[in-house]
Amino acid sequence: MDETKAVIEGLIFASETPLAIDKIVEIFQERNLSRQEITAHLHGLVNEYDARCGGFCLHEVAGGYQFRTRPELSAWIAKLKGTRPVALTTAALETLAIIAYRQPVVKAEVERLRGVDVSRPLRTLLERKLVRLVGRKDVPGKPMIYGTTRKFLEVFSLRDLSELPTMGELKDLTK
Amino acid sequence: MDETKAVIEGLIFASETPLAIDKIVEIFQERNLSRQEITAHLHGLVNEYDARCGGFCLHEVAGGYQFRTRPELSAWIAKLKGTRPVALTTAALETLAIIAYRQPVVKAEVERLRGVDVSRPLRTLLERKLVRLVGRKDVPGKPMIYGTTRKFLEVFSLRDLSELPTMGELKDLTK
Amino acid sequence: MDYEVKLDIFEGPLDLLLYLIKKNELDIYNIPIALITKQYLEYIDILKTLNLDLAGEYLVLAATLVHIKSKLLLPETPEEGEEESDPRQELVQQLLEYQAFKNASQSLQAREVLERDVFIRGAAPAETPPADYDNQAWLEIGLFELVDAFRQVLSNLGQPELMKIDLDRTSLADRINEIMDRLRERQSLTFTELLNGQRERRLVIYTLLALLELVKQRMIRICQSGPFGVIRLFLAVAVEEEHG
Repeated sequence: MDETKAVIEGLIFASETPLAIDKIVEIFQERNLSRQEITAHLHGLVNEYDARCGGFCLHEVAGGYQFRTRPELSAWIAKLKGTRPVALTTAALETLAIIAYRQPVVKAEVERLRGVDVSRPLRTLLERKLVRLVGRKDVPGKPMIYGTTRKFLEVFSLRDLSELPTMGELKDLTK
Repeated sequence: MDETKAVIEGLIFASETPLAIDKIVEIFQERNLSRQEITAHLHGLVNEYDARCGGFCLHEVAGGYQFRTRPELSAWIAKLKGTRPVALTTAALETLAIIAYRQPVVKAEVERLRGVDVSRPLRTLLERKLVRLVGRKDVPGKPMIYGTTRKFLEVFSLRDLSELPTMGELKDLTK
Repeated sequence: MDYEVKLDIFEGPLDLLLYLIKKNELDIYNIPIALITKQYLEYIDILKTLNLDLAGEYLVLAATLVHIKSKLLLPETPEEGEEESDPRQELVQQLLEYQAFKNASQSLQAREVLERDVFIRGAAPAETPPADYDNQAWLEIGLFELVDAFRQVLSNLGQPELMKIDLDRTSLADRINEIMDRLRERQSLTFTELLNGQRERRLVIYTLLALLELVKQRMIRICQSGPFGVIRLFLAVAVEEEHG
């Protein structure tokens, strides 16, 4: 394999979090590798792993690249891992969806949209680092503002927030 | 790729420790896969990755199989790890929280609140420039007084200290 | 009416209302308020008889429904130049929005969820090299973790400590840090210099409070050159840069 391509693959493999192209550019600084070249290698790798159809593939997620096991194998991997993580409750998921679409958003607005108190699901989301405090709104009382985290993108396999279906698309589902 | 081979590859990839053949046999129990078949797949994978000469290879280590980056790439991987995000220990985080909320504050007061010596976490915080020496108290012993830094505000995306959540908001999140 | 549906499956009053609309196959844009109000109130009654902890939000929506119903019963008397409005409109809007977010949460669930459908490399990272702190990214701690750590400390101490901190306290800390910084740059400052010509009430008050706190803590000294003279501030103790 081309050495640069192998290095890129190794970096993605070694990284704890999805590896951003910017980061790769930075690491290759002295070699003066262009973004285009890096992107070409990345696409090459993505296609290669997809075609190979092995145990894992290369994905673009949360603004970077990461190897992930193929979803078809989830039952097998679960056998290896034993206990499964606790799934989010409906309340937490609804709260998360509202924050994802309306961010930056204050708690009162989330509660207006859900029609119920969201203290508990909000705390769960904060603890799981899916949601974070992003600051205060410049209105009387200066309420805290919430937004989603990078981990939110990682957990739900999203490249970025624009990958979420639009509100229009979601409303169409209602009809 | 053969499905069994893909599953084995996925299991090795997702495993936190080198994956032993015994473990693979156990996971494939219901399929009644023989050790020989599993070993054949493992050798197949090892050879495939060696021939490919990419960013990582499959190795037999500590009684199991594990993917590892190729040693030739170690200098590149070190560049990646050098700027890895670091977390604070619980001790450092608690010390930081007390200083943030109680500043300007002397070490003795922080220790009273935490109930233990804070010399080490305090040094960490000073080194990481999250906390600084604000002044000395003009009392016997001239104890040092600590406060948070501008970098502290940056790290937590705060415009100023008044943006820190108040006790009331804290309770609201924890009820 | 069949009550086989478990009541605790509702995520709130809006969820219950949506359920009733779907169950009766009603048009969300043209809800027969009388029917839906009746059924909604019946559910509320069941919740009460089952002695379930009925959240106040359910009662608020019940009141809203009754209010809309009464408005629809009254003859319309639109004022001059005012559009005739459907009293159901706001509620319909709210329901549609809530339904859209419910769909959004389901579409999130339908994605490839990490550690449910897909897994990342499991092996522990290699040895961590000595960190270069100035270049560190700080992604792994957020404000919530900080606040939670403080809560943890306080919860070991008991109630009285809990009440001492508020917004003012932290604003004061900002001002104290600022004053100490400026005093370290220049050996002394006058009170007027400290205010920089700013006359904002809040700032003046915080500056005064900060000075009182600093004097109390014996971190600064304040001197006046005779009656009505210039007030000067000094550091009480020289501050060395090192720590130990």
